[in-house]
Amino acid sequence: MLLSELEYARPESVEDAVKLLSREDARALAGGQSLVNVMKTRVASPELVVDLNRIDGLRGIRAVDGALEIGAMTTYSAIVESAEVAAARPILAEVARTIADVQVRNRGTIGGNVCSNDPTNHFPPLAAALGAELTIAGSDGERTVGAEEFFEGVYLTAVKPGELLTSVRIPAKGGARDGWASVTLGKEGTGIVNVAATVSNGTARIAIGCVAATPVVVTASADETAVADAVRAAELDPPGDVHASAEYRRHLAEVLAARAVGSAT
Amino acid sequence: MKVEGTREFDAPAQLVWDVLNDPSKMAKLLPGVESFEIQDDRHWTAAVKIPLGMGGLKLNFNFEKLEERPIEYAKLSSKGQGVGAIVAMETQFHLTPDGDRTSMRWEADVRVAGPIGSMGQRVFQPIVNQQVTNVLNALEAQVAEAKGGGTGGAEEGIDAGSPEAYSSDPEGPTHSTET
Amino acid sequence: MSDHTIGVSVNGERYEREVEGRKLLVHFLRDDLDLTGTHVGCDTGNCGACTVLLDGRAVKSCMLLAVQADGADLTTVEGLAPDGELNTLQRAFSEHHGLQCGYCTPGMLLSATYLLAQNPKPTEEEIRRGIQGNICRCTGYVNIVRAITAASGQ
Amino acid sequence: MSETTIAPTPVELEVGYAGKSIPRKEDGRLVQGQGVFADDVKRHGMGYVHFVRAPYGHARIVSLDVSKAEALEGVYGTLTPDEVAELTDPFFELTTPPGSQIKDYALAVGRVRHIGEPVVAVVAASREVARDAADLVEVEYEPLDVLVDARRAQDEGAPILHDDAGTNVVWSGTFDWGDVDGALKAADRVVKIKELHFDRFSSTPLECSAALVEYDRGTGQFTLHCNHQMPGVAAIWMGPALRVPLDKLRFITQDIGGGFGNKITTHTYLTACCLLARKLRRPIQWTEWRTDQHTANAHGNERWFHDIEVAVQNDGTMLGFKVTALDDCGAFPRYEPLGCIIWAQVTPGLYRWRNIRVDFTQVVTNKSPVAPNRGYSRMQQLWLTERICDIVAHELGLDPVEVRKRNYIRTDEMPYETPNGCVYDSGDYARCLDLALELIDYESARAQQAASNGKLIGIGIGSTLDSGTNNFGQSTLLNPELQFSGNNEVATIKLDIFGEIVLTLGTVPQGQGHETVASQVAADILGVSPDQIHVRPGHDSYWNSHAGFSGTYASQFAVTGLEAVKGATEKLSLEIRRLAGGVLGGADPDDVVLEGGFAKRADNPEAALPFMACGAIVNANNAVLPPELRDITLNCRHVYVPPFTMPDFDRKFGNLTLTYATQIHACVVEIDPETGHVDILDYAAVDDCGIRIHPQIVEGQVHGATAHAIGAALHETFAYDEYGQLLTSNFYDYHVPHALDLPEIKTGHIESPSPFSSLGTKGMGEGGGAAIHAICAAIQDALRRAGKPAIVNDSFNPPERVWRMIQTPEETAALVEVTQQ
Repeated sequence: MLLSELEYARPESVEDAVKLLSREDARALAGGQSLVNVMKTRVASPELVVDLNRIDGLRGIRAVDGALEIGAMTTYSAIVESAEVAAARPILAEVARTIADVQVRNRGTIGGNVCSNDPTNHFPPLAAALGAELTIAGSDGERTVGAEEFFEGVYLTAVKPGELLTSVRIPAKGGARDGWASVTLGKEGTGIVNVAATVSNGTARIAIGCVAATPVVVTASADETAVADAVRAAELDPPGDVHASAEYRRHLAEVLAARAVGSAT
Repeated sequence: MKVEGTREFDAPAQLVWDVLNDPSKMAKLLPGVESFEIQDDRHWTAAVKIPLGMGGLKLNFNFEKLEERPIEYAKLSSKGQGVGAIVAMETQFHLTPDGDRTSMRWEADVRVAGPIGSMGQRVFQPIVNQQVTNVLNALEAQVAEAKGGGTGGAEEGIDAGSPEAYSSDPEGPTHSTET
Repeated sequence: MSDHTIGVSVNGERYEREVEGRKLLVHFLRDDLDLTGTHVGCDTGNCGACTVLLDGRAVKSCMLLAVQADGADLTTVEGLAPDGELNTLQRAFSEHHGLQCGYCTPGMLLSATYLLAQNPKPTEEEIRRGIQGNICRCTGYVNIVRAITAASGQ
Repeated sequence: MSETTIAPTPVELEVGYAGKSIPRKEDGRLVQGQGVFADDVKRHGMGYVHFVRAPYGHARIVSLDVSKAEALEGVYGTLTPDEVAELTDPFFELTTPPGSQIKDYALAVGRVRHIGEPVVAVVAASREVARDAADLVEVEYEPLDVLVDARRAQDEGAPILHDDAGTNVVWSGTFDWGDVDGALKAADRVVKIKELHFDRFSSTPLECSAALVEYDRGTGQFTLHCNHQMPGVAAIWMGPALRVPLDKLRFITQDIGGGFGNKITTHTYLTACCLLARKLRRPIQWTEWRTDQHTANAHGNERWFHDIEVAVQNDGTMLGFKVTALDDCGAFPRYEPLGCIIWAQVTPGLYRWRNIRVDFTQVVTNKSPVAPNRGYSRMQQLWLTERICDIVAHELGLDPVEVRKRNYIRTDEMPYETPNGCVYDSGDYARCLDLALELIDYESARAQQAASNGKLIGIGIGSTLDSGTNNFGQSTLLNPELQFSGNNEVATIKLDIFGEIVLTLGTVPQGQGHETVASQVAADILGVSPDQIHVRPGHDSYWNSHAGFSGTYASQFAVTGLEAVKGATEKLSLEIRRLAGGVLGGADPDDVVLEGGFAKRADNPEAALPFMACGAIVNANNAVLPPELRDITLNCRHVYVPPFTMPDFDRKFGNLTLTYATQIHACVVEIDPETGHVDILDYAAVDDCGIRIHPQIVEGQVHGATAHAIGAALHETFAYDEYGQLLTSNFYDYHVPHALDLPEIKTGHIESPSPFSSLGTKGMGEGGGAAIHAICAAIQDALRRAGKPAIVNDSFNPPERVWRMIQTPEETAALVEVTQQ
C-alpha cells in the first residue's frame, strides 16, 4: 500500500513526455488503475513516474471515415459515453462498460489498458480482433504497428523505453459484426477467459485473451462449429491458476469463441 | 511450477556443456544481468533486473551447482531475493549427443515466494515461459558464438530494455504444470 | 525524494501542502488534512471505500498520487452535509438502513452521489452497476439499493 | 449533537418503542464521515509500525539483522523475535497436552509457520519510511517441508509445525450420543458418503485491524484504541503474556468497521504494539492492510467430513449418522480448539434423529490461523446435516422438501432437548420453510425447471439454526481444567444532574446498532423517547462496566445485552419511583408511573416530578432527602447471568446455548451448462429470531449473513498452493460479491418468542451460512434433474468445479454408496 520513493513529472506535451521517458527507469503513468496498484506492492518501483494526464493532445475520440482515432489517454468512461464510438464501433463501448467499475472507468485509459497488457485485460483481445493500429511516439518520431505485433508478452508491448503510445486507431466497421464473450470472477469481474470476435464476409476473426501471454488470434468461417474447431486446432496451452485450470480455460476458449461469433452484431 | 522442454543445438555436446558450465558464459544467459561475480567454480552471484512491462523486478541471485556428470547432466540451484519476491529455482539439464548435434532436455522447478508469488499465476506462468525462452535463445547464441561463428545476436535476449518477444516458440517450454 | 507543493480545494476549502511524490491521495486526505471520513478497505483498488469526487467524477483515491490532484476540486463525505443537515441521500441511507458498520458508507455515498448526478432516475440494475466498485460486507446491498432508489424520488 | 438533552421537554408518549424500526442513533455520524474508527485515532509523535512478514509457509529463521533498517533516517526502532521471547510469555492455550505445549508469541520466534506471519516490527515517523525500513531488514530462512493438506497432518513423516507439541493434533475426541450402531443396523438403508469438504474463507470485514497504542510510563498503563471485538478475552491473553495486571490494559473502541468474529484474535499484533510503545516511548500506530488481513489474521475453519454413514428408513426418516470430522485451524490454535465443541450446539441440525457419533480431530497446518467467523463452527456442522439431507433425498428419489419436513423437529416438541442435551427453545421450522417456498414460488419454479429445455435449473433449501448466548461451560468438555462456564453481560444506566439518561454497554458493537436497540428497551421502561437516552458509543474498558467476556459475538446481544439493559433500567426506574414517591407525599413506588420524562403519582398525575428534578436532588441537592431514600444513587448497574449449569464431561452432555433462532432459505439457480457459471434467479430468507426489537436491523442482519454465505458458496476461497503460498491474498483474487453479484434477497419472518429470555428475544445475525447450504443444494438439484448423478461435495463451487460435475458427474457420485438392509 505504500510506494517506494519516486520522482514525479507532469509533462504537457508528447515531446516532453518522450524526453522524460528516455530516462533510466522511467514509467508512464496513464490512468494508474493498474500501475499504482503494482507500485503499492513494490513489485514495480519506477524511479521516475511520468504522468500523462496533463497532455491534452492524448485525449479524445475522432471519427475519420468510419474509423476511430482514440487518444491513448481517453478514459473508458469517455469511450462509453462517446457518440462517435456508438455510431462507428459500439462494441468498444459495450466492452468498456464492463471493465471493473465506474470509478476505475473514470480514470483508466485505453492506452494504459493495452500497454499494461495484463492477460486479463479487455482491450488487447478486442484490439487484436478488430485489427487496431497503434501509434507510438519516440524521439525519432512516430510509428504505427498492428495489434498483433504490438502485444509481445505479459506486460510487454512494442512500446519501448523512451517511447509513448499516443493513439489507437480502430478501423471502420463496414459490414462487419462485432462480438464479445467472457467468463469472469463474479459478474463482470476479473477475466478468466475473454474473447472478442469480428465477423465480415462470413469469416470470423477471433482474439482470445487470458489463454497465453498475448491475445491468440484465430480465424474461421463464421459458424459455431467451425469456430470451436478452429480454436481447438490452435492447441492452446493456457496458464492454470487459482481461478481456472489450463484445461478449463482451453474449454472456455472454444465455448466463448463460438458465443462471441454467435452474438456478434 | 515446473517447466520443461527440449532444445536442439547445432553443436557437439562438449561445447554445449562448456557453455552451460562456464559461469561467465552463464552470466550472459540471464535476463537483465546488471552485475555478476564468481565466488568459486560452484558458486556465483548475480544482480538481475527481470524485465516486466511495469518496471523491472530487481533480484540478487545466488547460484550453486549441485550436481554434475560431464557431459550429460547438471543440476543447478539459484535463489534470488528482492523486494516483494523470493525466487528459488532448481534447473536440470540432460545432454544427449547426436553426432555433431546435441539434444538438451531441461527441467526447471520454479518457486516464487513473497507478495509477487500470490499476484496471479496466470501472469506468472507466461512470464516464466517468456524468461525461459529468452535464456534458451541466449544459450543458443552463446553456443553458436563458442562454435566460432559468434554474432552479437545473443545480446538482444539479455537486454532489459528490449526483451525478446515471447511467442509460442516450439523450442520454448513444451510443458508446464501448475503444482 | 521529491517533494511537491500542491494546491487542492476539498469540500470548497482551499489547502496548500507539501507532499512527497509517492503519497497516495487517500493518505493525503486522511493523514495530512485529517479528513478521516475517507476510508481504506483494501490495497488493490477493489473496495471503493476511498471513493471521492475529483472534479465531479467518482474516483478511488487510493489509485491516485496526491500530487496528481494538484489544482483539482475534491469532494469527500465530509462535504456532503457541510452544515450538519443531512442531505437527501444521507437521510435515505439512514431511513432504509443502508448502512450497518458505516465503513463503506462514505465511499458508497459518493458513488451514489455521482450516479444520481449522471442519472437522476436510475433503474435497479443501473444502481447496482453504479455501486459495483464499492464493496459492502454488511448489507448485501439490498438496503443500499433501496436507499438510492428512494433518494432518487422513485 | 443532540444526544445530551439539558432539559427534556415532555414528549407525546408513544408507548412501546421496542418492535419499531426507529432511525439508528449511529447513522448521523456515520453518513457524515464522522465515525471514529481505530485507524482515525492520532497522537502527537506517534510512530507507524510496519511488520516484516514471512515469505514462506514454513521455514526456520537462520539469522536476522535489523541494523540497516534502524540506521535509516526517520526510523524510531524495531522489535525482534528475540526481544519478544524475552519480554513476554507465550499466550495461553485452551487445549490439553500435548497441543497445549504450542508456543504462540507476538512475532515468529525461531520459525515461521505460515505466509505473512509477522517476524520483525519496524517503527518510523511515517508509514512510508516504516515500509522502506522493513525492506532493509535482512532475514535468512531455511525453508522447511510444508503441510497444507490437513488430511496429511497425522501421516508418518508429515512436517511437525510445533516441536514443543510433537504432533500436529490440537485436540481430538469422540462424541457419542444415542445408539448409532443400533440405528445403522436397524435402518432400511445406510447412505455412506466418503468425503465432504467445507472450504476456507472468511467474512473479511471491510475495515482491517488497526490500533493506536499508548504507554504511560508513570502508571504502567497501556491504552489501546483498537477494533478488537471481544476485549475481555484479549486482556486475558495479553495480560499474562505481557506480565501486567489486566487493569493495565485499557481497550477503547468506538466505531468498528465490521467484525464477524475476525477481530477476536488480534492480540498478537496488539501485544507487539504494546511492547513497541513501551520500548520506544511513543504512541504506536498500526494499520493492517488488506493483504496482511488475508494472509495472517483470521480465516474461517476449514473442515473435512469423512466416512459419513446415515441410517435412513425407506420413507426418508433419518435415524442417525456418524462422521469423522477433521478441522484445519491453520498454524496456531488461538481461539481454538473451541471450534471443536461449538458445533455441538447444533449437533442434530434441525432434525429429530437421536443417534449421532462424531469423531472430531483438529490439526494445525501451514496456513493462516483461524478465528471465529460468522456462523462459527456451527455453520460447518449445519452444512453437513443439510448436505446429508439432500444426498439422502436424491439417493432415495425423494423430494428434499418432503425429507426435511418429515425430519424437522416439530413445533409441538419445543422446547426440544437434543441428543446431546441442548435445548432448542422455540420455533416452527416447517412453517418457515413453507414461507420461504412461497417467496420463491416453489410450484412455478418446479414447473419452470420441468420446462427448462437443457437449461440447468435447480432449487435448494438451507435450514439453519443460529444458536446464541454461549454457555462457556462447553469449553470444559474440551479441557476440564478450564475455569470457564456460564456467561454474563453488563449495562449501567444513570440519571444525571440535568436529567440526562446515560446508558453504557459492555458490548462492543461493529454495526449491529446496539446504541439504538438498547435505547428502545430503556426508553420503554423509563417512559421517554429513545432520543432521550444517550447510549455511549463504543466500548471503553475503563468507563463501561463489563464482564469477563463482554463483547459482540455469538449472536447474543438481543439476550445478554438487552437483558442487562433491561435489568439496569428497571433498577433505575425503581429508584426514580421511590424517590418521586417520597418527594411527592410518600407514595409507594408501585403507585408512581414514569411518563414523558416525569415521575407521576398514578392517583394524581398533577403530582409529577420531572426527571431533571430527580437527577438534581440525588446528585446536587441531597440534604433534602429523608434517610430512607439516601441509598438512591440513580446510577444502576446490572449483570445479566443466563441460567446455565455445568455440562456433563463424561457424556459430553448439557445445554450449550440459551436460544436458537431459525433461518430457512430457499433459492432457484440456473447453471450455464457450457461454463458451469451459477446464476441465482431467486432468493428468499425466512427468519425466526423470536421477538424483534428493531425489525429493520434484524432484516439487515439477515441480508448480510446471506451475502457472506453466497460469497462463500460461489466466489470466496482462501486457496493455498503446495508451498503454502496463499493464492487469494487480496480483493483482486479473493472475489467478494459486489452489487451485481447478489440477487435481491426476499425476506420473511415469523416470531416464536423464546421462553428463556424475558423479552422473548433470541440472539441472531449469524444465520449459520444458510445460503451455502441452499446453493449447494440447488446446484445438486439442477444436476440431478438433468440426469447427472453428481453430489455437491464441497461448500465452494466456482464455475470450473460445477463444470466438472456436469462433465464427469460420476466422480462425485462415486463418493456415495447406498446399501439396502
